[in-house]
Amino acid sequence: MSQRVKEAADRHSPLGLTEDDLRRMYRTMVTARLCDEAQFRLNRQGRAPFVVPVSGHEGCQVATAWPLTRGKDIFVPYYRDMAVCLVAGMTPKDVFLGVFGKADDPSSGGRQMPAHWGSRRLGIISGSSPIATQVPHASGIAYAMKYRGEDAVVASWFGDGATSEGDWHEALNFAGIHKLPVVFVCENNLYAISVPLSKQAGISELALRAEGYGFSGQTVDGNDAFACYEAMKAAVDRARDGGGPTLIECMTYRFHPHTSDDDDRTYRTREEVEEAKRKDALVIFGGYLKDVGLIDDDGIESLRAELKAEVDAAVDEAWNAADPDPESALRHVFAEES
Amino acid sequence: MSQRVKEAADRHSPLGLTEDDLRRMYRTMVTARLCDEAQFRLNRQGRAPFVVPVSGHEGCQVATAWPLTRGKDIFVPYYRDMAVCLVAGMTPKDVFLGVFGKADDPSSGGRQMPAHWGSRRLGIISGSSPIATQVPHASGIAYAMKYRGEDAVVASWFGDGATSEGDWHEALNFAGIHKLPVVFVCENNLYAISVPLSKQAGISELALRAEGYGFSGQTVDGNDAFACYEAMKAAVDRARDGGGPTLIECMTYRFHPHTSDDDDRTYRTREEVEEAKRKDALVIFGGYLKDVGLIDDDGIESLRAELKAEVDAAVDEAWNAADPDPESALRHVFAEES
Amino acid sequence: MMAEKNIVNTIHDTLWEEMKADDRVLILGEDVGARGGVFRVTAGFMDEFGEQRVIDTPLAESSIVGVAIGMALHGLLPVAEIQFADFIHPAFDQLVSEAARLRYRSNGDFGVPMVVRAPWGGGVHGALYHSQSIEGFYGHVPGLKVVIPSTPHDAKGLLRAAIRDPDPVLFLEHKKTYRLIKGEVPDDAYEVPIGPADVKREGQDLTCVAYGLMLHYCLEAAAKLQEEDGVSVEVVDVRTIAPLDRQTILESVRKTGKAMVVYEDNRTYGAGAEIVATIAEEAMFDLDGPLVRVGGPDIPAMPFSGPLEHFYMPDAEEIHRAMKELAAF
Amino acid sequence: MMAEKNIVNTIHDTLWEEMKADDRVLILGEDVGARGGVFRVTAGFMDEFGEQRVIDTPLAESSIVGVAIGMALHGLLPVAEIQFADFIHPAFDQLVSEAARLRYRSNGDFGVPMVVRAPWGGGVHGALYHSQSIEGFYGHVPGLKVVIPSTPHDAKGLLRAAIRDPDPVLFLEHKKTYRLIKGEVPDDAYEVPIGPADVKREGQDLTCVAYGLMLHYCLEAAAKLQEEDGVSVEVVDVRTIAPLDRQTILESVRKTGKAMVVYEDNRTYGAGAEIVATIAEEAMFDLDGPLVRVGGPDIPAMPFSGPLEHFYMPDAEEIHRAMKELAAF
Ligand SMILES: Cc1ncc(C[n+]2csc(CCOP(=O)(O)OP(=O)(O)O)c2C)c(N)n1
Ligand SMILES: Cc1ncc(C[n+]2csc(CCOP(=O)(O)OP(=O)(O)O)c2C)c(N)n1
Ligand SMILES: [Mg+2]
Ligand SMILES: [Mg+2]
Repeated sequence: MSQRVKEAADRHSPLGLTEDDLRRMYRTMVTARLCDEAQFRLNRQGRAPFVVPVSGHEGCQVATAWPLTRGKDIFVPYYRDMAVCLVAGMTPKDVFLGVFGKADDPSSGGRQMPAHWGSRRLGIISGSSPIATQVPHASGIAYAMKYRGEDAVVASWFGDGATSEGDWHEALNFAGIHKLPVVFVCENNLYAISVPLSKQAGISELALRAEGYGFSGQTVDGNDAFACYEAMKAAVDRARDGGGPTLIECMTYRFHPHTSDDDDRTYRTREEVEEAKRKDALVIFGGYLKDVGLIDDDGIESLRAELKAEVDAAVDEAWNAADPDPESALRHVFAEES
Repeated sequence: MSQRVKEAADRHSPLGLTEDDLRRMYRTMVTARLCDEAQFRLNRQGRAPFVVPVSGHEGCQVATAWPLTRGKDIFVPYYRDMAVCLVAGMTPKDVFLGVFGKADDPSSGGRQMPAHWGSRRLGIISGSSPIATQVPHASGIAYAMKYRGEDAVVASWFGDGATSEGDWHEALNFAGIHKLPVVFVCENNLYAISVPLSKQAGISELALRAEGYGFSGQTVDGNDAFACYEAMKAAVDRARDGGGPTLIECMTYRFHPHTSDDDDRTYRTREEVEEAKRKDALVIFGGYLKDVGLIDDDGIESLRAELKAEVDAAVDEAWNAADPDPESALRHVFAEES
Repeated sequence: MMAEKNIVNTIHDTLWEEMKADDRVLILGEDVGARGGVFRVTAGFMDEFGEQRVIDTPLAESSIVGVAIGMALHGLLPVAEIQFADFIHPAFDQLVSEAARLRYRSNGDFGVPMVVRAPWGGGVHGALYHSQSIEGFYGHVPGLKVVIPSTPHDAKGLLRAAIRDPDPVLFLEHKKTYRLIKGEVPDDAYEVPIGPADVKREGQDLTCVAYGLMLHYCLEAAAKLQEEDGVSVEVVDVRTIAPLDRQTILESVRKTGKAMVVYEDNRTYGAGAEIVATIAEEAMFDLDGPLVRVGGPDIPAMPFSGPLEHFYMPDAEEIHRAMKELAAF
Repeated sequence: MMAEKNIVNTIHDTLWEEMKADDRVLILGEDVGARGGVFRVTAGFMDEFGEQRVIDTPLAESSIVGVAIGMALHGLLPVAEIQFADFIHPAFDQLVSEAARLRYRSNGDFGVPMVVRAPWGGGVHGALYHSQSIEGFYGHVPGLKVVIPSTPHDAKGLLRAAIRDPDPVLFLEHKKTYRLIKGEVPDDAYEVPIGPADVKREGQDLTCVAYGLMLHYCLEAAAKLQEEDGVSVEVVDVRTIAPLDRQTILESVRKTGKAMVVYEDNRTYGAGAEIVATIAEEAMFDLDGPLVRVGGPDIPAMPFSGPLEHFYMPDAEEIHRAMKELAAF
């Protein structure tokens, strides 16, 4: 009986996830959440002029980034994807070097707004602010991988709003024609800033559009990390095996305003937000770890404390790092003679 | 028995098409075909530097334009749509004033290339060369119709290649969200100049994409004018009744090169072209008129002769019309004080 | 009757009045509805005028403009908002190939009475994609009118003129002036005509041509120069980038004999180049000093970090230095 | 070894050699495959190099550029073709916000070694949408290089340099020069560096700055003026619109003391404005004559009908007249 329960409870082994995977996935989710709390604290203190929250998306981000192979596969995230970038290898210090716009910010050396991720070393393509422009890049990278006969895969993340841009359509169409090794991941949090899904599209499940490009789409519960992982793992394996692209839609929710500049009370009721927080993927995933005996409440507490200390240390180091030299603004317009 | 045959044969009455409709539809198709033959003759003679053929598309163009109400509904065609514009009220003379770039060309006064249709009086929106840019205009016009409480419908025509442009996606998405009175008609002739459908999309039936926008799509045989009419009529009625947009895909074929500048032998076998010509919608529709006893071979011959005389007269009148005054190139950059 | 207002409130109130006065006027853009616009320009509009007239569009700029063109072709007077000028680029084709060419290509048969509003400009910590100047691109598009009000008074008058204009108008609002610049706004229904530049400060010794935020820096620098050195600078507000009012600029230059042009956009091939070129062609022999341009550096855009952004932006000191130098020539 | 070739054949052959030499080079665009391009620039390429390297793309310019950027980010050297420069507008955002900014925004971490070829220019009966000049828009985009070869020799050298350039290059080919202009093309593997302008005709009395088709009209007019009036005109081929080679232009102007700029694009806010402004700022006191611009009228684009198109295009006579007048000043 308890045996059956245990089996029923075990969702990770069938997916090929080890206990070590689970621990590291959870660590990453909690780290992202703590970075988010820290950056909003800094924003209120006037130390961070602009921050982009991730809270609510950590589960689907970690789960969809996890199946990629670092050093081989390519990540094409958008500004919401702090947790994707932590999986890809960014550290809390990297995050805060960006928040403070410091010279050593690995993404842009303080040139871009925070959360505009990028690192050639980590295989994270530099992103911009314009929505959906990165999606054609993912298709082009996937074409290059296929052309060069690499056994690699590229994944691109974007929000529900991004699916309305012409670039999104053109990118998926190109990928479908050439059956490219790319996975498109939509983090559907039901809003594009204030615009609700009902005013963004005439349908409620955006994954439906994949069929119009000749590949399959799937909508999954973004608060269920295992469902996200399972869909993504299958898509990545299929892409690697020459099976072509997949569109995965993770139904998720943004707990905070769009950015520190936004006031979401103008377009979302507090009840709706509270309701969503009760389905927090982080809590659900932690709960699972407890169910399978990998951690207990004390463990969660001490882990939080440990990671918070790390994040606080990262904030201090980043804060004390050097600003860019003003004259350096003139550099890197074009390649420099080396 | 002969009764049953007759019923089986009668495809128009059930669709609400009168014998007068059939005669006028056939006249329009033949007129378009004759204008095409004339403009290519003129091109070979060096009298028309650039012409855009319609041959092969007349059936689906006339049939999809027919359900619209002139003076109320709006036509948003593309360059291939000579027959759509004849249904909307353009005359052969109008066509050749455009071919020769004359001052009285109703579309542009000789400013645009031939086949860049437009006429406020006839409810034909002025079109440009850039592909698919007219589709969002159709959605905007449809929004205005709904906003103003008009009992009107707008239809936009475009080719298979147009469906790849971001504008096409954005236009259909907008129309689907607001359930607008618009019908999108794709004249799928399997090629965008030389690019075959297989390199244009990862699917073979573009109508499939309609579902991704929250409305229905339908693929019909573009050589079967009744199938085209039936689908279009239903879509126009639905749009008028507040049922929202429809995407209709007419499978058709372009008999001639893309334009007089093109050489299609580089990308289409003669066999393929000949095969397509055997399914000529014009012949099929004429055949139906014969079956139902509306015309016989002599009638077809004399009709052709009559219409050819009209077209030849139109060519001469247009040829002898005045060129634009050079200085007039400076006019109409902005509205002129009236 | 007058009221002291900042520019955001002025645009809000003017749009509100236009919506009240004419139901052909409607607004479309991202977050213009419940959110009232990210700069609150349309705050309260959706409640007052309804979702049909205050349209939260999908995130797709090309269709925001393309759909607005369709509306304008069918009897409406759309006022489209592009959330940040930096994000108007996907609509470049609809603006250049369609909006600007429809009247011309139809030989006057069709017109596109549409306004496209876009908050632009830097100095607001907006980094590469929330700081851009775009007037250099769109000023070069015959068939399109491009206006840049720099005071609340002009913002109201030009917006009313733009909404009444039978042709497409790109209406650029400098983000940093939104709340920074306040001024008297008459209550009555006046228009500031699209076209004429405006002498914002009269002077004898030197002409300084500018627009947007830089206009205010130039006025600041001019006042300082008057005070400290008794040099009288005439400051001309271009106000309409296209079609460009050459006459007002040239008259001022012929009077003062010295000219400088200030703009925050990348210097090379920017709008200031045309103004300098015009002066050089038409008034070179009236000049008794070099032609001076102060512009942003030729780097892709304004970086985020404070020191880098500060390095990019021309400011009153830099302008004052250039003025002083030119005056002393 | 030399061969006399026209520009289309030169570009065809150069691309062919580059494809042979380096399999990171691939081509993508509309109708570049079986059709060999509407101007036959890639005729025979698909048979030789295969569909994987000669990609017939969907009809979607933004993704042609966007996908090419992705390829360039992952080790390839894409050469994208935009069928007509008039149709590059949908890709404006990918070119301006992405290609041109990727290196800058990543602080040098990423680069986009991509070439975008586009046939441009008028006088070919192409009407409003097959005649446009676009260098005025893209020259104003830091991070993007814009080159315009006007001779077969430069076409080969600049194309080789563009393909080897670590940054995005917009390569503009004037349609009317394609078959009209022939010249000697060395067989050896030379590059014409991106950047330097080129004095195409030496002269003492007057400097004429131009590029594209207008360069040839200027050379024609200069020869006529030499012959008929013994006036020696120096003709400078800008060749690289951005980054602009101010030095070569200024040296010539300082030498001759008179300058005119000729371009077929709409005059106002066009590339010629920057060149005139540069001369005015840097060399005004070396001038002994007015600065003259000859450009296209400020109408949306070139109409189709012969008389209207002729009205639009500057030609050798008009340029000759302007030269003669300036020389006589
Ligand atoms: C082309 C473009 N238009 C507008 C904006 C302004 N903007 C920034 S984020 C955003 C909403 C994006 O929503 P979504 O794609 O759903 O992602 P989310 O923020 O919800 O994760 C908008 C409109 C932009 N950055 N780029
Ligand atoms: C934006 C744009 N890109 C490229 C072109 C060049 N072009 C003209 S027609 C055409 C093919 C259009 O094919 P399709 O939409 O299938 O229509 P068809 O000609 O087959 O009827 C192309 C690529 C254009 N006119 N506009
Ligand atoms: Mg969202
Ligand atoms: Mg086609």
